[in-house]
Amino acid sequence: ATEEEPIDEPVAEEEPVETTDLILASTTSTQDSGLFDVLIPAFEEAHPEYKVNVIAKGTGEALELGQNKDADVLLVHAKAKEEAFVADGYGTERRDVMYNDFIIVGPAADPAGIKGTSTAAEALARLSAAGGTFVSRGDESGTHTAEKNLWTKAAITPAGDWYVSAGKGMGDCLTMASEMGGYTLTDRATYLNMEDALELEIVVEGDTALFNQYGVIPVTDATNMEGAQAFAEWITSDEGQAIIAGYGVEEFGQPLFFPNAE
Amino acid sequence: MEVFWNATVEAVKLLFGGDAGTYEIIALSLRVSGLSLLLAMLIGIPVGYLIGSRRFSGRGLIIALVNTGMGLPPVVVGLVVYILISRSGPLADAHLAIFSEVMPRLLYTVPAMVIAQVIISTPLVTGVTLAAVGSVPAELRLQARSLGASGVQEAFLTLKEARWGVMAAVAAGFGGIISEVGAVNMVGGNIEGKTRVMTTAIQLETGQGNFGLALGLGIILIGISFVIMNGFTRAQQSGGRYER
Amino acid sequence: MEVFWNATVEAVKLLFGGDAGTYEIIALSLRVSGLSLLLAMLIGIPVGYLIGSRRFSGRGLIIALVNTGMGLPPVVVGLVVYILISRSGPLADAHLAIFSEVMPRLLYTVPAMVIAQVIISTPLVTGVTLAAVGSVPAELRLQARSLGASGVQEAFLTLKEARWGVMAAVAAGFGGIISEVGAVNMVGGNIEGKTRVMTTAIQLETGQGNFGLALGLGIILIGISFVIMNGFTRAQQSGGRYER
Amino acid sequence: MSARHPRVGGAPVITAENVVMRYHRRTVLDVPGFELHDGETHVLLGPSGSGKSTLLRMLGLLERPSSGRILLDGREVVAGDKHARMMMAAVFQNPYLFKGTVEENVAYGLALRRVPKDERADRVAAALERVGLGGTQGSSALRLSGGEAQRVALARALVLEPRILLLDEPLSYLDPLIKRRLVADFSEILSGQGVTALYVTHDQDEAMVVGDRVSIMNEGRIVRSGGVDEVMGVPTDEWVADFIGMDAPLRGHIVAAEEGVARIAVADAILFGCTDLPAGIDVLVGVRPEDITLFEAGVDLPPSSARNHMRVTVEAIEHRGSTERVSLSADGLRLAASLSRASARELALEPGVEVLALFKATAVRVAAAVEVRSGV
Amino acid sequence: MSARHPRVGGAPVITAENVVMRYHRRTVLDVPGFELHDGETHVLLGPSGSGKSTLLRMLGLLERPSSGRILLDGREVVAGDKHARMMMAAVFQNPYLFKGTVEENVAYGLALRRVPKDERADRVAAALERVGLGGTQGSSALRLSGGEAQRVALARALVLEPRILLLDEPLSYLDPLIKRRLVADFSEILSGQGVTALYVTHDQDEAMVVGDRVSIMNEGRIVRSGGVDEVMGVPTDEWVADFIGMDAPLRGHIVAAEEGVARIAVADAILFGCTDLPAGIDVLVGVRPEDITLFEAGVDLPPSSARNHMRVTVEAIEHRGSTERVSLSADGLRLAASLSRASARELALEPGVEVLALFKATAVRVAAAVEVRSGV
Ligand SMILES: Nc1ncnc2c1ncn2[C@@H]1O[C@H](COP(=O)(O)OP(=O)(O)OP(=O)(O)O)[C@@H](O)[C@H]1O
Ligand SMILES: Nc1ncnc2c1ncn2[C@@H]1O[C@H](COP(=O)(O)OP(=O)(O)OP(=O)(O)O)[C@@H](O)[C@H]1O
Ligand SMILES: [Mg+2]
Ligand SMILES: [Mg+2]
Repeated sequence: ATEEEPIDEPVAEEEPVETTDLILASTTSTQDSGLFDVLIPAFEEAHPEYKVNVIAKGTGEALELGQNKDADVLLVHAKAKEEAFVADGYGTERRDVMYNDFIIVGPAADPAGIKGTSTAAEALARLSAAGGTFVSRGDESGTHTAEKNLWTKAAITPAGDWYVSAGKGMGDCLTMASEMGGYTLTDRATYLNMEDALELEIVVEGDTALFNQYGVIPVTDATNMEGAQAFAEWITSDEGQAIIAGYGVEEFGQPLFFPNAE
Repeated sequence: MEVFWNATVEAVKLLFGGDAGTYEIIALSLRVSGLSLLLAMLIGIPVGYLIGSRRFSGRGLIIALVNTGMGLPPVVVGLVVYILISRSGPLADAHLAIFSEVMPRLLYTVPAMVIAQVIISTPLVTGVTLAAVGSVPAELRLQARSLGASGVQEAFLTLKEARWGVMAAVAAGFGGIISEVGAVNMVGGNIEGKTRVMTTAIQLETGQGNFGLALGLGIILIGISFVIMNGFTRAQQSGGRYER
Repeated sequence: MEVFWNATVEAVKLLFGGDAGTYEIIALSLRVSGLSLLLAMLIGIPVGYLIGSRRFSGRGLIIALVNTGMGLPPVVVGLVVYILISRSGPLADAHLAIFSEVMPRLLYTVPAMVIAQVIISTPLVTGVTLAAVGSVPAELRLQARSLGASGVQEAFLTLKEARWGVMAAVAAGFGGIISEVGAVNMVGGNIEGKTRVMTTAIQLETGQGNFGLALGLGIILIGISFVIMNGFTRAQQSGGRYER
Repeated sequence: MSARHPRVGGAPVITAENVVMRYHRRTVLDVPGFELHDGETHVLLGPSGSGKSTLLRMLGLLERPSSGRILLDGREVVAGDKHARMMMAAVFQNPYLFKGTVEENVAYGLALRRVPKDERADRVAAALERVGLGGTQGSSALRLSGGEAQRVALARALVLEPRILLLDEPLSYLDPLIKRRLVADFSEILSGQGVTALYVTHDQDEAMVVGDRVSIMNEGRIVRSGGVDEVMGVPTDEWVADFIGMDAPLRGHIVAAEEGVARIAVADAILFGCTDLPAGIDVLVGVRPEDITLFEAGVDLPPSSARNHMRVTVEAIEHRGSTERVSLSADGLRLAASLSRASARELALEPGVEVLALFKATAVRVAAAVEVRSGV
Repeated sequence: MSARHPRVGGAPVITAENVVMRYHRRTVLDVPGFELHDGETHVLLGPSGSGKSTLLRMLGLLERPSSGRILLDGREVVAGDKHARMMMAAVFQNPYLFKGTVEENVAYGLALRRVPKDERADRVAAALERVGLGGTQGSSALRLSGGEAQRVALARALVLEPRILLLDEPLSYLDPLIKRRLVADFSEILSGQGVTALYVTHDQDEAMVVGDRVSIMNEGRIVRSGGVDEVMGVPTDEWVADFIGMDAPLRGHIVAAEEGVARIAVADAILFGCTDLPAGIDVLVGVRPEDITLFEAGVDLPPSSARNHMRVTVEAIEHRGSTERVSLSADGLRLAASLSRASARELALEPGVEVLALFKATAVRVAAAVEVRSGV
């Protein structure tokens, strides 16, 4: 992910534009998906006065950084928390940016026999009944929140040896599930990005409950408020949305994110 | 500075709140790092003694290697161990052939964490021990031998003589692993109730933005380290009561 | 074992592929850890000398504290430094009042990483130095003084006499920070082209499942450590050519 | 006749006042007053553990006394005083050489004094030559023999040409050959260049060659102090007598005195002694064993200047290598004589045998009994 | 007369064969053959740096020679041999005490030998008492005075009651009082219990008291070896003579010999010497300085058993503390006499003065000139 980074410093030098730093706090999964590698250069081209610094953290930590005003703008996916963040006055506004979907992945042999189940909640119910290993993010991230909602829907309190609460990032959890011959809930982008290194297949997808909404929030009283505002506007603009829509088509044959800004 | 005060309160609450989960994590941390340290000492102290007390060609190179080992990035150690013991790794079949009954999988278990931590702490123990032993005059060993000491007895006396250095070696080895997160996270998996230790818990809470809780755990961890180190220092001192 | 072979190939490619990004990361790693080590030595060696050479009440406690400091979890150090220098932290206003022109923000900068790493490596340097100095006979200092040495000259001679131990101290200090990821990640932010160092890059690649690349970077990191340690050991040896 | 030039009485260079050293409540040194005079070589004698090295460290400002103070040229100084440090150099009992070459060791003090490199090398070479180690500059200091190491430590101090030299048994590891050369060399250095020296030794012959004044220590105290001949000639109590290898002091009374020679009544005998003390006072009298010559009892003594002769009985004989020590008694007084082995054999000495003892009046050291006290 | 019991000639306990030690190409030891016999005390004498300590380490199996081998009771052994280690104990020149108490130090070897705790404490107490440090068990070993430390090292070896004792200048830091006691003690221990000892010293008097046999080393080689009287009496070359404080050996020829007394022509003089050598052979002759008595030139000598008397001229006088060393020449031969200061003064000795020298035939040590060689 690092090597295709265009070197923009020398180019910027030719222009007499004074650049200011813009701190974008986002999540590891977004960074790991590779989206920023195309999105950020495009933004910086449109707004040469800003130099974006991406800080990839857990969702909770990213929000905490925002709250401490150590980030200018946030791009995260935990809608309820985001709304509370804005409601508490830490963010000026929240805008939907895009979504992607969650999928349940598991071993090809599908020992719990959940392949083809129509809803995710039902799949999890069956999985728990069959005692198949499930690796949970366990880190209060957007993905973890979504997973917990699914368990609630299935009316199950997951506990026991089969339920592995890992407390790690998405990539690590996928690796763990692959190693343990278990299942996990993942966002499609991360999965596609790591597919080659994993012995996992998609077993459940397409359920509307598996909807992963991303939002952008400029931080109140941020160091670089103009930049934050500009980024929020740009990413929800037609230009930004088009780049999101196009990302991944070339590499994976399908888009990884679906823009849905209003 | 309110944060720090809150974190201290948090630490006290965690420690005396009677939360079984917290105790479990603390206990596991101590068990993993303690066991690892023990193994690292069993390897590092004799090896450090040998390198420190002998003169041979290539010694400088070996010392450089040991010193390099002091700076093995835990993440890389974790990664290497992970690759070795992963399902598709080179050791998996061998492991299964022998241990499939007792432990069907080595990855994400306590033994795996211990293996990684031993790799991290052994060079630390070795490197500082060898420097300490190297500074003990050769006359001491000659004198011991002249009174009838065998090679092993000579080594014990030398290590006793160099005890402050050996203590620093053990402290460095312990410090290197009790605080380490990269390797235990990678090969342990930070599984709640199974392989979650204090450092991975701290990392987790930090990632969730629960800085107060993370800091509270950190204070507990450092506090425990201090209690151990303090006891350790006192033990050394009483042993060296008549020290100059 | 193919993985390791591939990783080695990866490492060679990275190192000789002429990728400016890789070089930048390597250079930054060395700059941050080198500068931190320098500062840690400037603090740790004199402090270690004083604690090691003097006898005073409370010395045991201070040694225990230093030894505890050898095991400060980098994440916690990162967290504490973050809290202190965060915009809503206690030092932010002071910093802005003085440095707003040169550096409007300390967080996510190289200086912040250096601060964190100095905190991590200073106890390591101090602890091993004090043990080394403590093992130098008091007669040496008496003899130096009797020939006209001042306190500082006496200290220099003592450190020269204890040079293997001091070298181990520096090696431990360097090892502790060149391999460390928790603190630089927390206060540096792992910003590409700005604060990304080798360890945070390795962590990033590992998280993305690019194990080969991560391992390649790890090999480079360890290789660089080795080159430095080797040069360092040789320098010590030539200084101690007449060593027993 | 000898290289010794008694030089006593310069101004005090180092003065110790009420210096006490306590280690863990045990008092190992308690010296109410001690003066090291300008230009003198002051020898410290005393049994092992009596506090000689401790006193030397105090006077050298290398250790702070538990109480009391040290004056240098009349001015109080504390350990670490730069001016004081630059004036002195010490050789410790157990020489501690620094890692590195012999040259680096010997040049250390010169480097501290910023002596230019060329001059340094020359002076180091000369100092090594002086101690019989010329050409060893490049050897490792940690790979020397015991005596070589001691000589390097000596060169390291001598090369500085300090005003004050503190020497703690500087020749203890050396064989007689080199020792003799160095002792001669010392007397020259110490007397020639106005150097003030404190010299700890357990070799009384060495003390008598290099020393101007002697202090004898025991259990942390100075029990006797004075000129070499006085201290080594008249022991003031049994302990000192035993320590310097004499019999207990004889107590006597001057019955007559003229022209510097006194008739002294000791027990039932009369001894002639050289002293300026007047008749009528009580005195202590001592005769060093090597000053007594023995003859066969029946022999006619050839004429000699020896004024004292008496019949004595051999009490005991002790073998001391090349010499024999003979304890004698006569008329209620006790003497000891030191003889060559040949003489002892010739005289067929054994306990109970009677012999003639002959010694000169100048060999009879006399001190007023009241004058005798401990310390300076 | 003395505590010395010459005991030479037991079976060899330690044998060195062609032992060579090289440090960085420099050969510091080269001993073709050396034997330490059962029950004897073998003294090593030699100037500083001559290889005494190195030889002691080799024989003690503490260091491996560059080449050559060491036999113990006729069997080749290497450094580290357990059986050998348990038989020996060593005191080094520079005693290295371990951190800890005096008791811990002295008990170390006993602990290694698994001596029960109670017995250990008793033996430690006795050993400390023996070296004059009774009751110091609890003191820190690193806080002792030089002489105290040396005595602890001595006790640490003596307490083991080993069959072989290796002593490297064990008394160099001690004052005459304690030294005298310990030397006497040594002769007792060494002669009494069948202990075999190698004893390095630079004190020739000490050597003559404790030693049965002596080897003199120079520049890594043994230049002279034999019984104490023989070696200390007849120097075989100028260097040895100088080293043991004698004048160069006299070369002579036995002109007549009967009943163990030989008339020896030396230069223009005739000396009487006790020897069993027959007439007609060339010999080396030596007279120890302390065996020569001087008289005023004009005096009538009283009758004595001394068979040799000759007029000699004083060449030089050297002050050596309590004694004076007088160089003499007569009839083309050179002698040295050691006198007490008193005698020297009585005789008004100064260069050029003529005196009578008297010495017995037994004081004239004789060795066949051909018999003289280096090594054993
Ligand atoms: N640092 C110390 N702590 C405790 N006791 C000490 C210390 N230094 C010296 N002593 C004690 O003080 C006494 C005097 O020691 P010092 O070294 O002055 O003796 P010394 O006269 O030089 O004897 P020696 O001739 O044996 O060297 C000794 O009994 C010694 O044990
Ligand atoms: N480890 C070593 N490396 C190099 N040279 C050495 C080493 N040990 C001893 N020597 C040299 O070997 C020679 C003999 O040393 P040794 O210690 O045997 O002398 P010694 O006869 O005991 O002298 P002293 O009476 O001064 O103790 C010395 O010149 C010394 O410098
Ligand atoms: Mg002393
Ligand atoms: Mg020696």
